[in-house]
Amino acid sequence: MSNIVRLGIVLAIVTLIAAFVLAEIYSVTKPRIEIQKKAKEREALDYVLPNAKVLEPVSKKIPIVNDEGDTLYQKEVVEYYRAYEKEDSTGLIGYAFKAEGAGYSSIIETMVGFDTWGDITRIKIISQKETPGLGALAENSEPFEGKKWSTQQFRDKSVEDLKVDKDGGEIVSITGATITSRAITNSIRTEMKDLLNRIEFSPKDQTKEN
Amino acid sequence: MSLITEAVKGIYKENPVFRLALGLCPVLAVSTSIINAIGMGAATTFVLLSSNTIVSLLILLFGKILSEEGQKSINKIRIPMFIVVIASFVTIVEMVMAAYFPELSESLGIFIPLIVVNCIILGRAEGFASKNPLLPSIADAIGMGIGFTLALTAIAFIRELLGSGALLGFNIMGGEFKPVLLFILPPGAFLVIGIYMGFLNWLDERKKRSS
Amino acid sequence: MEYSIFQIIILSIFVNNFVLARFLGLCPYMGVSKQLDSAIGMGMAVTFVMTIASLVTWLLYTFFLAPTYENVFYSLFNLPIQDVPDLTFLRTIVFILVIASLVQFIEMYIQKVSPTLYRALGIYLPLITTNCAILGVAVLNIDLFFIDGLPAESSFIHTIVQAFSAGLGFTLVLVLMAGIRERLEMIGIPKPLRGLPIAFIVAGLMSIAFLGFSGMNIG
Amino acid sequence: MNETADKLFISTSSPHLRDTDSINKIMWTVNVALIPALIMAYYFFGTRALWITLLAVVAAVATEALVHRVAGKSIRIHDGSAVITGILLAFNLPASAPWWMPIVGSVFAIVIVKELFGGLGNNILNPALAARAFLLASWPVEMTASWVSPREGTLSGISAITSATPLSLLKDSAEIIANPQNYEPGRVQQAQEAIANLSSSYSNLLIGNVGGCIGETSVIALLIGALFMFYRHVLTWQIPFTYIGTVALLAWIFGGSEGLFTGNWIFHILSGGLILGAFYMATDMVTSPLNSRGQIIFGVGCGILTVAIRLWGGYPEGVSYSIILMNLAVPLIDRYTVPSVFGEVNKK
Amino acid sequence: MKIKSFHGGVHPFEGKEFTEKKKIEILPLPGTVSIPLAQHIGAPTNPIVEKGQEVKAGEKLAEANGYISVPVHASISGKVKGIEDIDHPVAGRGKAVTIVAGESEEWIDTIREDKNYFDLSVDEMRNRIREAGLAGMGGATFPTHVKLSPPPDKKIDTAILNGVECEPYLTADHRLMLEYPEDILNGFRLIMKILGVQRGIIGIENNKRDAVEVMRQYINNSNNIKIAVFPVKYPQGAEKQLIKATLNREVPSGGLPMDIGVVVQNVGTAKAVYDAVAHRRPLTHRVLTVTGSGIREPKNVLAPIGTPFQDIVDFCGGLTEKASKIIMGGPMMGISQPHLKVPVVKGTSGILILEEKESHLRPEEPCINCGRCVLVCPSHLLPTTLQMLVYNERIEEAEDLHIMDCIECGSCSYICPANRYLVQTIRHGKRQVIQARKKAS
Ligand SMILES: Cc1cc2nc3c(=O)[nH]c(=O)nc-3n(C[C@H](O)[C@H](O)[C@H](O)COP(=O)(O)O)c2cc1C
Ligand SMILES: Cc1cc2nc3c(=O)[nH]c(=O)nc-3n(C[C@H](O)[C@H](O)[C@H](O)COP(=O)(O)O)c2cc1C
Ligand SMILES: Cc1cc2nc3c(=O)[nH]c(=O)nc-3n(C[C@H](O)[C@H](O)[C@H](O)COP(=O)(O)O)c2cc1C
Ligand SMILES: Cc1cc2nc3c(=O)[nH]c(=O)nc-3n(C[C@H](O)[C@H](O)[C@H](O)CO)c2cc1C
Ligand code: SF4
Ligand code: SF4
Ligand code: SF4
Ligand code: SF4
Ligand code: FES
Repeated sequence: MSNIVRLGIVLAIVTLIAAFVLAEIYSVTKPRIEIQKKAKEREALDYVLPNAKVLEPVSKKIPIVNDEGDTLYQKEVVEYYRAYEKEDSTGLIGYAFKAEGAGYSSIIETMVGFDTWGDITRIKIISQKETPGLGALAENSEPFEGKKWSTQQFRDKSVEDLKVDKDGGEIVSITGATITSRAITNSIRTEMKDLLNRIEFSPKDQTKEN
Repeated sequence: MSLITEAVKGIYKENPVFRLALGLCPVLAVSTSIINAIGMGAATTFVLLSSNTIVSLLILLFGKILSEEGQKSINKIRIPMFIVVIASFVTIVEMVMAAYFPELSESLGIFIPLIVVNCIILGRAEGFASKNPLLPSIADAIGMGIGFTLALTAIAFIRELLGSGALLGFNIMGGEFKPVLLFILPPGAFLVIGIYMGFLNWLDERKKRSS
Repeated sequence: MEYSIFQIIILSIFVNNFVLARFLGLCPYMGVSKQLDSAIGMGMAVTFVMTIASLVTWLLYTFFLAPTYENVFYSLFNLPIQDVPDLTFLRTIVFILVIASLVQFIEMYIQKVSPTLYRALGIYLPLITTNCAILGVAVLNIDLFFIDGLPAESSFIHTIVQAFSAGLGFTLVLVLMAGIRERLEMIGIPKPLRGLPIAFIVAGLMSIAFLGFSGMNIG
Repeated sequence: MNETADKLFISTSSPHLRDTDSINKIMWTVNVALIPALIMAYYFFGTRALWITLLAVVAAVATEALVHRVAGKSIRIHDGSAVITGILLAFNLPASAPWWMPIVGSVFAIVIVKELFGGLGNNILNPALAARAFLLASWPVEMTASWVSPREGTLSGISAITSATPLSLLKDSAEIIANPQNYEPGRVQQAQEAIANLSSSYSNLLIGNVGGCIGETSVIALLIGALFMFYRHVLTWQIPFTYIGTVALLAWIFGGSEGLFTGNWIFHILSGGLILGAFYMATDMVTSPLNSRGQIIFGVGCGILTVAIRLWGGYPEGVSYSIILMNLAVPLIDRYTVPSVFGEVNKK
Repeated sequence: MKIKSFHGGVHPFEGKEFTEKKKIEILPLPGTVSIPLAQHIGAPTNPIVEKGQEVKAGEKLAEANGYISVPVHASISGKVKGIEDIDHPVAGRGKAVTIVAGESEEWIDTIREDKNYFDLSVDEMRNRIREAGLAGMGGATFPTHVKLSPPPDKKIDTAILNGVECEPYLTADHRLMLEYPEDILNGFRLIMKILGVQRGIIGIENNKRDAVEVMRQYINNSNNIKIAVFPVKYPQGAEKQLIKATLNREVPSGGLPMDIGVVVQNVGTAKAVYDAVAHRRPLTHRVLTVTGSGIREPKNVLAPIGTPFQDIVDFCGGLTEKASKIIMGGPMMGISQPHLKVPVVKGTSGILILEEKESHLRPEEPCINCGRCVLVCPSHLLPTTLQMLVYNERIEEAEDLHIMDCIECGSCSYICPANRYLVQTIRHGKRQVIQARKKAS
C-alpha cells in the first residue's frame, strides 16, 4: 500500500470522525433551528393578525420542468394564509401574505394581514437590508402620529389607499427614503390586488364592528 | 516565557488585527455594532481555543503512538487535518448560534462559516500549537482571541457611537446629534481601521523616540 | 424576486463589490496590491478559481449535501425524498476541503498544460486557499440562489455568473488600488501612515466613491 | 571696478529663467473665476448661500493651517488651494444645508482626503467632491430632502415642485412614465407635460433660476469664469470638452423616454452640476491625468459614468461620483498613456 | 517648403533687444589669456609648449590626442607663464596654458588666403579643419572633422545650417549672419561638398527677419541651398527638433542625426570652416554676446579664446550694482559661474549677467500634476515622473521611461509653476544611469 493511499485513509478517518460528531450536534440543534426559523414567520403572522387562533397556509404547486419539458416534480409554495378566530378552524377573520419589492439596496419582504373587509390589519417588515438610519427606518412601528413613517399607518388602509404622499397617496414616506417607502407600499398594493382577484374576494355583506 | 506573557502579547504587541493585519474581512464586516463585535470575537476565540487545544493534543498523540517515520509522513497531511478540525468547530459554532442566538447568527451572516479561512486560526494552529505544548497553546489562543475581540470592539465602538449615536443600542449622544451614517456604511470601517493603525504607529514611534 | 443575469453582473461588480461593500477578500486586496503586475495576476487567479470553485461546490451541494430532487440518493438510488439525508451541516467542511484540493489540482494542471499561464498565476494560487472570498462566494451562492434548500430557477447559471463577475469586481478594485499605491510609494505620505494605514484610508475613499453605484439598476 | 573680481556670484544650475506662473497664481485664478457664480448664488438663494460658502472656506483654511502646524510643516495656506476646496464644497451643498455641514465637510476634505496623503499635490481624490460624497452618505436627508427654491423660479411650469432640482424632476417623471400603474392619472399627465416642456426652461437653466446646489445652477456665470481660466491658461480643452461631449452624446442616445436617440441632450448639459464639474472639478490637475491622451480618456470616462448614474443609478445626479470614480483610475490611466518618446517610432 | 514644427517647447522672454542691433566689436588685446587644454567633447589635448616659451598668435599650443580630439592654439602672442589648473567655465577645473601678452601682436605666417580652396581634396579640407582646432560652436563643441566624416554606411543627403539661436538674450549668431554672410555661406558650401550632399537648408527663427533677408540675397543664384524660417520657440535650435521641423524626420531614440542622413552645423562653425579651409586660420577667436540686466553696456564682442570674463565685462562698461549672477551661455542652458576669472572657451556663445531678483532659485513646491512639463518636453518625456523616480532612487524605471533621451533643454523646469527642479534632477538621474551601465559592463 503506497504511502499516499495510507495518508488518504488517515485523513478520511479524521474527516469521518468529524462528520460523525457534527451529525450528532446537528441532530440536537436542528429542531431548535427549525423552530427558530418558523418562529420568525409565525411571530410575524401573529403580529399582523393578532386575533387569529389558527393560521392555515394555502399552497399552490408549481411544476418544475426539465429541459425536455417533462415535469420533474411539483414544488409547493405557500401563497397566503387564512386566519380563523376559533381553534377548530372556523370563523374566518382575515388573510395574510408576504409582499416583496426592490428597495434602494435590497429586496424588502413584508408580512401583511388584512381582514375580511379588505382592510389592512397590520404589516411587519420581515427582512430588508436598506441603508441603516435611512431606508432601514422602514421597520419603525411606533404609534403613528401622522407625520412620520410607521408601519402602523397601514392600519385600515384598503388597496386603493396604498400610495405614498409623493405619488399623491396617503402613506407618509420615510424622510429621504422615498424609494424604500415606495417599494413597500407598491409591493403590498400590487400583490394584494392580485390576491384579492384570485380569491375572488368581496367584502362581507355586513357592517363592520370596531 | 510565562503563560501570562504568552497570552498578553496577542493583545497589544502582536495584535492580530492592528499589527499582523490578519483576518481582516470579519473585522470590517461585523464591526457595525459592539454586540456583533463581541459575538464574532467570542465565536472566533472559541474556535481558536478549541482548535489550538485539539491540534496540540493531536501532535502529542502522534508523538506517543507513531514512529519517527510515521510522524514524518503524517506531517504531509498536517494542514488538511488542521483544516478539518477547524472546520468542524466552525460548524459547531454555526449550528449552536443558529439554534440559540438567531438574531446574532443572522447579522453575522456568512462571516461565521468564513471563520474557517480566517488566517489567524490556521496561522496559530500551524505556527504555534503544532510546535508547542498544550498549556502555552491554550494561553496563546486566549491571548489572540482576546486581542482579536478587543480590536473588533474598538472599531465597533467608534462605528456604533458615531454611526448611530448609540452604544450597545443605548442612545447616548443626545437627541441633537445627527448620526454620521458613513460610519456604519462600509467606507467607515476602512477609514476607522486605517486611522487606528496609523495612530498605533504614531504611538510606537513616539515611544521609540522618547526612549 | 429574482435578478436577471445582467443585474447580477452589475450588482456583483459595482454595487455590491466583493471587497468594498461585502468585505470579502481583503487580505489579498491589502497584501497583493503593492504592484500592478502582481495585482493583475492575483485578480486573474482569483477570478478563475472563484468560478471553478463555485461550479464545483454548487454541484456538490445540489447532488450530495442538500435534500434536493437532484440529490443522488433520490435520483440514482430512488430513496423517498423525505429519507434523503440532509447533509447541509457538512457544507463548511466540504467546501473548504474542496477549495483547498481544487487549488492544488488547478495548480498542477496549469503547470502541465500551460507553463506560461503557470508563470503568471503560479505564485498566487497557493495564497488563494485561505482567501475568504472564494469560500465566501461559494457560501453566498447557496444563500442567494437556493430557496428553502432547493435550487432556485437558473440557479446554476446565476452561480457561475455571480462568481465570475465577483472575480471581475475584485480584480477591478485590486488593480485600481495597485495603481494608486504605486503612486503613493513615490510621494511624501506622513510616516505613521505609510503602508497599510494609508491603504485602508484609500480603500475607505474608494468605497465612498463606489457608493455612487448604489441603488443602480435594482428592479 | 576690480572689487567684483573676488566677489562670489550666485550659482545655480540651468535654466536660469522661469515662467512667471506659479501655483499661487493658478489657484487664485480659479478663485476669481468662481466669483460670478457666487454672485448669482447670492442673487437666487440669498445671503444664506454666502454664509455657507464663508463657513466652508474659513473651515478649510483654518483646518489646513492647523494640520500644517501640528505636522510641523511650514504653513502654506496662501496658495489658495484650500480656499478653492472650501468654495467648491459649498457650491456642492444645498442652500438649506445646516450650518455645521460645510464645516464638517471642509474638515473631512482637508484632513482625510488631502493632508493624510501629504497635502497639496498628493491627494488621489478631489477633496471637495470626496467631502460631498461623505456628506451625502452621512446625512442624505439634509443633503437632498429640501431644496431651497430660487426666487420665483419655475421649471416646466410645474410650480408644485419648483424646489426639486431639474434632474430629480426629470428622473421622477421618467419613473412615473415608466410605471404609470403606480400613480394617479393626474401625476402621470403632469410628468408627461414636464418632459415635453423641458426645453422651455432653458433660459432659467442658463441664468440659474432653478433648484440645486449653491454654485451649480448658473450656467452663464460658470462659463464666464471658465473663459477667464482659459484666458489665464489654467484650463486645457481636453477634460471639459470630452466630458460634456460624452454626456451630450450618451444622453441623446439613451436619455429619451421614447426609445433610442430621443434624449434631450441640451437639458442634460445645462442642468445639474455638469458645467461646474466639467470646468472646475474634473479639471483639478492634482487628481486628473498628466498628459492630454490620458485627459481625454478621463473626460470620456467621467461622461459615461455621469450618464450611467443619471439614467440608471440611485441618484438623480452623477457628476460628483463620476469624477471621484475616475480620480481613482488616474494612476492607471497615467501609466498606460506614457507618450512614445521622440524618435521611438523610427526605431528599427 | 512645407514647414512642420516639433511638439513641445516654450516661449521664454526673448531679451534679444539688448544686443541685436549692436555691431560686433573687437575686444582690445587682453593682458593675459588662459587657454584650457580641454574645450571640446573627447580626449583633452597634450601640451607642446613649455613655461617661459615665446609664442605667436595662432601657434599650436597642444596637440590633439586621438581621433575625437582637436588641437588648441594661442589666441595672442606673448610668453607662456605656465600650464596649471584653473577654474574652467564648463568642467569646473582644468589645465590651461596661460600666456602673458607681449609688446606687440605677432601672428604666425601660415594664414594666407588660398584662392582655389574649393578645389582642394575633401581629405585635405578635413585635415585643415582638424588642424584649425574646430569644435562645434553651437554649444556642444563636438570635433567638427568627426561630424564631417560619416561612416560609409550612413548615406547623408542633407546638411542643415543652424542659425536658429533660440536661446533668449543671445545674438552672436544673428550678428554673424548679418556681418559675415558670405563667409558663412562659403563655409556651408564646403561642408556640403565634404559631405557630398546636394541639399543644404539654413534654419533661422522668425525673429531674425533681417538675417533671413541678407542670407537670401547671398544665396539667390544657388538653387541647392534654401532657407527655412521657423516660428520663435525654444528649443528650436536643438538638433533633433530642428531636423524634425525642417525635414519631418525623427532622429531615433539613442541615435545620431547621421542615422537619418542629416548633419547639422552651427553658423559660427560654418564661418570657422571657411576660415580654416580657405585661410588656414586656426580657431583662436569667437563672437559672443555680453548681455543681461546686470551689465552696463550690452554688446556683441569678438574676443580671443582664453580671455578672462573680467576683461570682457570691463570692456562692456562693467557690472551694475545689482548684478549677482554670471552665466556662460544663455539663460536656458548656460552655466552659472562663481566669479569672473574664468576664460572664454570655444563653446562660449555669450556671457549673461542677471540681477539679484532674477537670480535665485525659488524653493521647490509640491508638484500639482498640472502636466505642463509634459506638454513642453520636446523629447516627449514625463519630466515630473522621471523626477519622482530619481528622487526615490528608482533609476531602472527612469531608464525604462527614456530618461536618457532628455536633451536637457530645461523647458520643463522653465514652465513648472511649482518650481520643481526637474531638469536638474533628471541630469543627476542620467549620471546615475551611466554609472549603473558602466558598472554592468
Ligand atoms: C448612502 C445613501 C444611502 C441611501 N439609502 C437609501 C435607502 O435606503 N432608501 C431610500 O429610499 N433612499 C436612500 N438614499 C437616498 C436616495 O438616493 C435618494 O436621495 C432619495 O431616495 C431621495 O428621495 P426623497 O424623495 O425621499 O428625498 C440613500 C442615499 C445615500 C447617499
Ligand atoms: C536645447 C538645445 C538648443 C539648442 N539650440 C541651438 C541653437 O539655437 N543654435 C545652434 O546652432 N545650436 C543649438 N543647439 C545645438 C545643436 O543641437 C547642435 O549641436 C548644433 O547645431 C550642431 O552644430 P555645431 O556642431 O556646429 O555646433 C541646441 C542644443 C540643444 C540641446
Ligand atoms: C559621444 C558622442 C559621439 C558622437 N559621435 C558622432 C559621430 O560619430 N558623428 C557625428 O556626426 N556626430 C557625432 N556626435 C555629435 C552629435 O551628432 C551632435 O552634433 C553633438 O552631440 C552636438 O549636438 P548638440 O549640440 O545638439 O547637443 C557625437 C556626439 C557625442 C556626444
Ligand atoms: C483648475 C483647478 C480646479 C480645481 N478643482 C478643485 C476641486 O474640484 N476641488 C478641490 O478640492 N480643489 C480643487 N482645486 C484646488 C486644488 O488643486 C486641490 O485642492 C488639490 O486637489 C489639493 O491637493 C482646483 C484647482 C485648479 C487649478
Ligand atoms: S489569508 Fe493569505 S493573504 Fe490573507 S493574511 Fe492570510 S496569508 Fe495573507
Ligand atoms: S546653443 Fe543655445 S542659444 Fe545657441 S542656438 Fe543653441 S539653444 Fe540656441
Ligand atoms: S525632460 Fe529633458 S528634454 Fe524634456 S523638457 Fe525637460 S530638459 Fe527638456
Ligand atoms: S510642470 Fe511642475 S507642477 Fe506641473 S506637472 Fe510638471 S512638475 Fe508638476
Ligand atoms: S480575505 Fe477575508 S479574512 Fe482574509
